Amino acid sequence: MNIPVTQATAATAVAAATDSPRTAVSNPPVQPMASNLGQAAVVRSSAGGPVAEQPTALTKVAKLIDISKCIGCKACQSACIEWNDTHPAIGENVGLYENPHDLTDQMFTLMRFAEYDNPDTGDFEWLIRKDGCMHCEDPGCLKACPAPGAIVQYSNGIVDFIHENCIGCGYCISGCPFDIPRMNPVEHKVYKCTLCSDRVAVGQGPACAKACPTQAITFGSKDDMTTLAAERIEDLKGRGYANAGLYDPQGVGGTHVMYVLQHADKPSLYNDLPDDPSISGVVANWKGATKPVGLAAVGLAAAGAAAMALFSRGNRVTVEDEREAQLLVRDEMDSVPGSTGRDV
Amino acid sequence: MNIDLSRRGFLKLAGAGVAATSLGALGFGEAEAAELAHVRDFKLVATTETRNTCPYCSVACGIIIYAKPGDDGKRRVTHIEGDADHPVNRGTLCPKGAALKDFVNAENRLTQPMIRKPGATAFEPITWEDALDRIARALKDDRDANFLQTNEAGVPVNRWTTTGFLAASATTNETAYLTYKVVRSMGIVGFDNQARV
Amino acid sequence: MTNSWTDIKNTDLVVVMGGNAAEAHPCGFKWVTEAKHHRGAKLIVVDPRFTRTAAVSDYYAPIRPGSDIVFLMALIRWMIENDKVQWDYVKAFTNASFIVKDEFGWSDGLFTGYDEQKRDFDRSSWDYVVGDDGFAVTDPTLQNPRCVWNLLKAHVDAYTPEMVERVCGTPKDRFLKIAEMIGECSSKTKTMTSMYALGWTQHSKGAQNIRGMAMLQLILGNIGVPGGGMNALRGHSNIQGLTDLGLMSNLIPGYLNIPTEKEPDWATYLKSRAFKPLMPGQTSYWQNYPKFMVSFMKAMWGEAAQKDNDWAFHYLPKLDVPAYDMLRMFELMDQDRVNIYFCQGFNPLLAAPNRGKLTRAFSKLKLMVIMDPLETETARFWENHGEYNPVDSAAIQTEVIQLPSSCFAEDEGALVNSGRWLQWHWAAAEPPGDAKLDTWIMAQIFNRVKALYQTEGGVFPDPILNLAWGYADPNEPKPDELAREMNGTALGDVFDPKDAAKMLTAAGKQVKSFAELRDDGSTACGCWIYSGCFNEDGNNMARRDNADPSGLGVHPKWAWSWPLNRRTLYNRASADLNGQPWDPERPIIQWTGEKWEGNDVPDISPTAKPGEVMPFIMNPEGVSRLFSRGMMRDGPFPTHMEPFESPVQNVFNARMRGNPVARVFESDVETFGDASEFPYVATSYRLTEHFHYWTKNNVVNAALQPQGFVELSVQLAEEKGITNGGWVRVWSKRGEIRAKAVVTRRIKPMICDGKPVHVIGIPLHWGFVGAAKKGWGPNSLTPYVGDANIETPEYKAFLVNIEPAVGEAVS
Amino acid sequence: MAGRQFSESTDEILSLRPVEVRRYVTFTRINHWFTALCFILLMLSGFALFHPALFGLTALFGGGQTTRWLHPFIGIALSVSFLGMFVQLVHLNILRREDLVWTAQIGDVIAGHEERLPELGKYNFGQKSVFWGMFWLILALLISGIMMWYQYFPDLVSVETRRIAIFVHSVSAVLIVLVLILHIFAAVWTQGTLRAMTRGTVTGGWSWRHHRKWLRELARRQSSKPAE
Repeated sequence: MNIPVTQATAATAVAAATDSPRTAVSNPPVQPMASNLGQAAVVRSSAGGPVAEQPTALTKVAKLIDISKCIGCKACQSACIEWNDTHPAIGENVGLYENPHDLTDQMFTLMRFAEYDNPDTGDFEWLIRKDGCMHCEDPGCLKACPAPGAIVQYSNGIVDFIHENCIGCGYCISGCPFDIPRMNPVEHKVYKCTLCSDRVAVGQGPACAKACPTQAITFGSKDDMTTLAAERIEDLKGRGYANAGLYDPQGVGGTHVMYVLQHADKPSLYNDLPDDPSISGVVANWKGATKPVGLAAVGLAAAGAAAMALFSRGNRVTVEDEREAQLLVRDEMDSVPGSTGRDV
Repeated sequence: MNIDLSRRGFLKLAGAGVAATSLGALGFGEAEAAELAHVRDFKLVATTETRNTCPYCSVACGIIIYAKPGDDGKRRVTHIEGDADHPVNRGTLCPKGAALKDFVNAENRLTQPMIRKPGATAFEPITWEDALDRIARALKDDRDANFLQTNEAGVPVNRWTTTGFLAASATTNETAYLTYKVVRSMGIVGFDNQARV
Repeated sequence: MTNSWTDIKNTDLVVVMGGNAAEAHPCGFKWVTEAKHHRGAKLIVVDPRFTRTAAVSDYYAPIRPGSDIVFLMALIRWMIENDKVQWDYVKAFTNASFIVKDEFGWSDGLFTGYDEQKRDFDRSSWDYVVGDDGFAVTDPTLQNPRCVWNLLKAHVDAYTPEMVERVCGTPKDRFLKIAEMIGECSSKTKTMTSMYALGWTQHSKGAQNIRGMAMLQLILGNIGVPGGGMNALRGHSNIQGLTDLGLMSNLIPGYLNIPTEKEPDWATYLKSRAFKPLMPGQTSYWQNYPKFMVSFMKAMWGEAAQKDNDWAFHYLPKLDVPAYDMLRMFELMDQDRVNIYFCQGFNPLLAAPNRGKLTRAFSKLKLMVIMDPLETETARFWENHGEYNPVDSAAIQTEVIQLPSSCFAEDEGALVNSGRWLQWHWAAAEPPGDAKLDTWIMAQIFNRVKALYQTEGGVFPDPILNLAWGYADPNEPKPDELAREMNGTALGDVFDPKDAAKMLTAAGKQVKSFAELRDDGSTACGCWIYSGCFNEDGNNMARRDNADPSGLGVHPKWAWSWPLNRRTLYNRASADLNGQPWDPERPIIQWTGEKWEGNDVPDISPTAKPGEVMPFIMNPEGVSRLFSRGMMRDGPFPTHMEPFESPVQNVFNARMRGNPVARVFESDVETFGDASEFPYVATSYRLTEHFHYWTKNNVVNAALQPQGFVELSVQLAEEKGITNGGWVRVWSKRGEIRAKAVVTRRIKPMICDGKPVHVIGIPLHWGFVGAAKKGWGPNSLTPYVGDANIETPEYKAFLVNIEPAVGEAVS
Repeated sequence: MAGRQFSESTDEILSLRPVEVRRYVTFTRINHWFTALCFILLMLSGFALFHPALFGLTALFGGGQTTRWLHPFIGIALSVSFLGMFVQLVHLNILRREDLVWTAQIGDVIAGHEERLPELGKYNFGQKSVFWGMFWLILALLISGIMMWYQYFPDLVSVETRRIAIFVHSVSAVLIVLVLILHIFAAVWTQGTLRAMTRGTVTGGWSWRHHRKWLRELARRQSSKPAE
């Protein structure tokens, strides 16, 4: 019989997770642990924020969501709320199972339910998708963010918000191809799934993946998750889902949250999961060409104007001009018949 | 005069712009504002872990309760998570189990005995002593008045039907067994539990 | 559950019917997804609604609530007709060959012996022909037309696929596809598991629903085998424990019985419990009944229970009715015949049927005592909450005492899971405020009552004064003391019955298991089936070795499972007549030539020879029962019965309402509604986001499904002008509720007996206390009638009407 | 009374030797400089959020959060202020035929050969362009700005529209800064201009050289006043 209660003591040595966790099925430590997700592991940072020169090479992680195993129980939502200490409001029923009705700054993940009459089989299907941050390899939020270091990407693929740096502009919300980040209207900071970066940093998987009763959500290295997905897809094909496949959209460089879909040919069946997401051209242009070109134009114009002001003579008013003016004024005043004189 | 002044003004302005630009380029802003990347502090550090069982359904998932002393010095639950060593749930929890912390710490937890007097519109506090004495007195009186020792045929039946007891569904075996002993010893037959529904 | 949660991974086919495993038991359902993923298992769901279980199923079929017996009998018919029978199993391990009395028969939906006045059957003809030798007569060739097998064939003959379509509303092709999938599991190497719950129990013929599937499982050879079984998914965390411990009107821990008035003395009581084997050479384990019973009496009353006073037999109450169950007590309350009522962690105001009647009944009590960690509606039944609880407080003269108790996080002890595992847990925190442990509260009440009897005397104080109470602190018995008491202790030295010189356990020690219990007063044991849980090896319930050497999900050293740490009941049946596993790839136990060995504790004497002693040792026949004799009040075979409130008449007998022997109180007769007034079928259920009414107090669960709603089909919504997300009023003959409408394609109208039947789903969770939005439970609508055998209320099929309603009422 | 076609009623020749002309009254100048102040603040805060290299400018406002909430309010202030300017100046900024000639002879403008150009009223085409450029760009910035003002209008438009709004806002901002540069440059390069907005007056020579028609009209207006 093992000891039921353990008391962590301050004297316990600080251990550190050396690499990314390979599973969410483990019990978290209560001893102090050094985090391996910090500045040293940052590979991208918004708005030219600081990145590590030689980032810690962590194994790329991924969360795999197997929709064919998902029972829509919302344990992921519950675990997410509890781990992240959020407080979603108690709303009302509007004829849907989605509660809250959308992602919020207090609800980082949401089960979305779609009723689908499959025209090929004649069967009714209830497609339930866990929505949340996809942790894009090429994150649109990070690209759109104007605050240096407010959004970072770690070498394991996690895209995380550094809230101290967030200025609350909401550009990331516009930049996200999946419509994920949500503004906290009180703090004016944007929140989204962190992939439980605080857990991953000490070798634990995300709270949702650990909680998921049917292990429809699994967590591990991206390679392992891709292999697992292939196994699941094979099983699904054997059950008549000819178009089963993996959703790891390349338009955003692949994602660190992936789906196994029964109908991978039609992602939009799953409550409008984008068929082929990419960072919006508008955002790309805004953050691409507009910034340097605009800045260059302004800089050049300013410099040019300054140079011209400095080195050209300018358009000066001459003494003759003043004289001409006096003449003109006098002439004009005098030329008017019935003038009573100068009213100056 | 005007002209020169103007020109100086313009130069100043331009210079300020360039300076600001350079400062920005040099990382002036970041050094000032950007917090270095970090994750949230791991919140389970220095808590106590206790193995327990989810009290909801009969899958009986293994859970670990994380607790630490609250302001009053009493140990309070700060987090609950599935026990990955448990052979049935393997660390997983359903939406109820995953939110157990807010069950334990619910606002509607009862914290003191209350009594509602006949016809009253509200509960009022009562001490444990008074509450238990009232209950014991009522039981004794009712039992003495209504306990049936023999039936019409004179067969000893020793049953008490005017008091009933509805037992729980999530108490431990030990509580249930003690409850059984107490209820049966008094001859109460109106005894049932949640299994009925 | 006959098997364990982890065993489900061994299955080839999961049938979820009469339940909604994914929503009600998500973490147990994991083992279904595991079986699907790693064994290629298939999942079939049969349910009135397309549930979240159906969302991950391979095949789904709709069924009209309350018509399951037709579906199940039709499956049996199809198996027999298509020879999908595990013949070796059926012939050897069931009573298929037993000859039934000539008088037994069935016509017009009724078995022989019905007495309409008594609403009861004379069950004497529902039995075997017993020979002069005292053993049952059998025909192993199954040729005799009166053998169980041929009677069963005749009984199920009416249940054709067309009948399924007509009565259940299940399209014939869907039924046939399911029959085919199930038929594959008659193979010796393929098993099916049945996972069910309240979807089968909450009917006036709930027990017969379950028997129907159990019979099918026997025919397929799936009982006792890995990945098979009848798996009742128990609702609450210790429902199993409380049932094991007999916290019911008529039970004694370990499924022993409280005597009735017809058993006025010890000898008579034991006589009807002789359990003489009905076949030669069989083990009839219940022959040990006296040992368990005497040990229980010793645990209860110690020295006061002696052989000369029949072990204090008269300390036990004697029943005049089958049971003073919850419904009967509320009925008596309503008749002003109950004065005091205790609710320990139970919220009957929302959990029992016909809330209007409950409020009326509670209002007639003198004293109600609530022990609960949380606020409940029951504790505040007298408090006016506008339309949500429209009572006149001043007119209610009931005194209510509310005692704050601890919850799981604050106490220590064992809970019994659905797979019969007793798992110990420890306290993590202290109860809030002045809340106390339940054991403390019970001890306080008892000690105070006892003290009153000591000082004042009174009526028959003996059982109270003599109750064994040898706890170190009489004010607070400790969990380990109580657990040890349940396990059992040797009061005198216990010797081996085969070798009187061999002492097994010395006086004062814990008995090793119930095999050491004696009927001479030398042992005490609070609950014989738990014997072995806390013996001299220590607290076995606290074991935490999760190893699974066989890979079959047995986990023999994790906690402790009753009986005797056995993980699969009837596991002897997993092997053939030679003791070899039906499926060599899933060997759970096997006969070595000398004894039974394997991955689990054999459910038979280890030396019982396979060809001689049959597996079902708890039956005096030694075999399982396709024909249940007179054990059930409503028939030895399941026969179709409509719910008490049904949109169609019983196809066998138009005069028959509901279950003809279900108990109906006179005052409730007039509260049953008819289809003319209430044309829609309602069924109630719990959502996966919630746990009954408890999670109403939890802000997280309240947020995940915040407000009361009902679900209905697009077609019905159109017909009634109901909009998705709009308000509706739903009413039955007993009351009404208001809720939001969820209009969905997951519920589709069915055609039954030629007419469309609409189903309305009514989830439960809402009441007038807690964090969630205020609302009503379905029990404002449900009928006050229970199952004929176990009195479980008919929550799954009743009639209502529905109409659009306007917004939030003022409260 | 002589027609007032090229001047404001408040424009006035204040003295004859030397000629000094009032070009802007105090109110207009305050209005202008308030607008200018808003513009500068907007430019600084906007630039801070426009390009990471300039994020450091947020320090001027007390950090990113403050910059983020302040910027749109200044934008509103500027819009209102500019509206005041607009009302005062719009009618003399309506394009006229001579603006075409002026545009056609832009080379002479740059070379300073103003004698080759037609006489101009109070504003030349360049000034009018600045005026209208400011107007349209402020309008674009205002509308797109409100669309992306997340704090108060999170659900005003779809994400897709907001993306376009942000794009329009940033392009407009670049353009308006270019217009500003042109404005300042012209004011500086055309010497004697700045005092119009500082003191409110210009010299007769400046007026004669750049806005002769305006000067002429003022002179005529003042000579034709009815006798006391």
